[in-house]
Amino acid sequence: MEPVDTQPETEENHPVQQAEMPFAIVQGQPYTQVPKDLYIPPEALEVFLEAFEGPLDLLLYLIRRQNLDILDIPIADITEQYMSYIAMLEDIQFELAAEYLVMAAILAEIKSRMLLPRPAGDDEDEDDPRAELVRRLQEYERFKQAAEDLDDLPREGRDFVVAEAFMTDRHVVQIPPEVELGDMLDALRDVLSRAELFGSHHVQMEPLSVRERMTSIIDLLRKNPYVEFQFFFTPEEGRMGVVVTFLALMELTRERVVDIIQNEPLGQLYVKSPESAAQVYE
Amino acid sequence: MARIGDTARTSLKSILEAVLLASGEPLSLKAIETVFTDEERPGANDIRKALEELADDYAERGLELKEVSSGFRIQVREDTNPWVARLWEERPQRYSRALLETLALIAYRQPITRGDIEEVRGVSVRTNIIRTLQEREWIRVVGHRDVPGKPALFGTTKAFLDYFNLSSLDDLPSLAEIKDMETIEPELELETTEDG
Amino acid sequence: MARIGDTARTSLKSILEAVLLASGEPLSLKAIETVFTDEERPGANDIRKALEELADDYAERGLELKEVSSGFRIQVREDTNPWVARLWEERPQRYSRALLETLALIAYRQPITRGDIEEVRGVSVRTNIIRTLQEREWIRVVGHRDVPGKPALFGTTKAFLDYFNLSSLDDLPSLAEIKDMETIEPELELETTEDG
Repeated sequence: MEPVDTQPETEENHPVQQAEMPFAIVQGQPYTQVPKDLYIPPEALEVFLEAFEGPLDLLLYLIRRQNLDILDIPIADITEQYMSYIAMLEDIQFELAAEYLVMAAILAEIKSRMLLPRPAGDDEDEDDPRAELVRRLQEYERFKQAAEDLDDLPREGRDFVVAEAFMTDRHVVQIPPEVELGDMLDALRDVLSRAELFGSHHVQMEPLSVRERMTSIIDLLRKNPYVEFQFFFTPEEGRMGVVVTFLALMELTRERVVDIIQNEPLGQLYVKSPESAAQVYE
Repeated sequence: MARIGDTARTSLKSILEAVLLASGEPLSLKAIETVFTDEERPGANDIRKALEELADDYAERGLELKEVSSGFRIQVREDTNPWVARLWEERPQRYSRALLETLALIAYRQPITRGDIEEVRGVSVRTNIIRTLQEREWIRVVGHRDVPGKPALFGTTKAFLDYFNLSSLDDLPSLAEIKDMETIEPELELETTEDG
Repeated sequence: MARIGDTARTSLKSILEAVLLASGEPLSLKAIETVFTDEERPGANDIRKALEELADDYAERGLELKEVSSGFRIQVREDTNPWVARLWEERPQRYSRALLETLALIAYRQPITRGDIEEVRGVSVRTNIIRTLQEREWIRVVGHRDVPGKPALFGTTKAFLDYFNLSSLDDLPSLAEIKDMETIEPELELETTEDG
């Protein structure tokens, strides 16, 4: 295996600093960073590869390591480097992720197309076989950067903490639910159709104003259990009001909620609650 | 390296306030001391003094610094309880179908006894439904029917009308109208809802 | 019955401070409004004004009032972090690059399917990464793309923005521009090298 990298070694390559976490330890020898040249002890390859997020990441690394413009990838060189990694990995029977093999195929294909003679006068950019790869690399690089930016954002628990004061006596207050009128009417329709009241004589129920008046009559009788019949009629309500009150009193009598009494023939009519005051207020 | 007192925001008092509010639980003097490095750690007296200053700052606020058995903590003053307590109001649950049916029957057939409701619904009415409606002040006992057992007659209240934005029971759709409706039309929902 | 402003301890500002500190999580303006009864409820403008005053009070302290995505919260300033961080033994969790890249793609490209993410990253996305992000409530399924298999579309949540101290997606660091192949000529080095 020939090292491809021809760049001069830098100091960073040299002895491991104590503070750094080795990302691989090979035969007792810690490796603190991704190697500068291509020669990696095969035993470290697996760890090496784990340092990458996939073939695009590995390619970006290869390009960056040689300080190449991503837009002008010397596809032949890069392909060779990439292939030699793959070959080494195969040597040690490291289970290669399918994505790496796919990328090798793509690179090989681009390389072969680059080698073919181009018809004269062709616009070079138009048909550059590298274009799609470059687009993908650029797109990946953007999000690789975005992920790093995200990592740098202030983070709850790491860079800031939400302040919280102690609260004594934290009892839960219950609030009653909201009810829509429509829901209630839906419920009514259901119960009435279940009871098969629709269509029967029950549908001829009194207008609601009669029901309302029935309630207010009973209410009055609670305060005063013995009331003159005329008292419930208010002339200002007109004929309808009188009818409503009359129907209400009739219905209440029928339902045995009130009694209408007359002490002497043609005498004063009274409406009284049949129950004793004590019962009402119990 | 940040140092105590470099700015007002890192005065000993500010640091102690931040540490206590970040902790969310009482911190003993010992625990407070551990947030300082050995070199910078203030004496226990200095810490106590700064805590006292902090307590004084809170005199006019909705907070107080309190020493409880396990240490110091910042807590919400009782003065603000009426508001703070509403933070933990329980999310309302929806009323059951049985409750809505009972309420509707009371509204449409008042005055009505529990027995009458059971007759129409075909099932017994649980006491807690009646109680819930009474607690909500939507229904009340308006009288008693003069039959054995003197069952209570229920009717709706003014609060019921107000809640549903009705001026009288006549504003409710008639039974015939309800029967004809496929589903209850949205325009029947008299309440306007503004939430988004 | 206690009323707003009866004492300094129940001024609108004091109440808001107590409520926010008691809550321990961001409160929207709407949520803040619910701690007041209908009769006393201050207008949104008054609440905002009081919150601004509170924020000013904090200028010299170890706290700050911050508006994040789901509302207002009081948090400990970064200035006091050196001390506050020592309260906890554990180092804050680090996230893998795979997780961060996936999250970045969802944040910047939402709504996005798992397939879209794999397309950009060139590798498959492990299920446990999606699950971790969902368990943290940073992402959620916002719909399904109308193609065979109906793949889930992911988007970020308010909790994601809150966690990273952002009030909206617009506050995310801007995504690097993609260079257009055809317009880039070696001699056109428009980028300045001053930033860093």
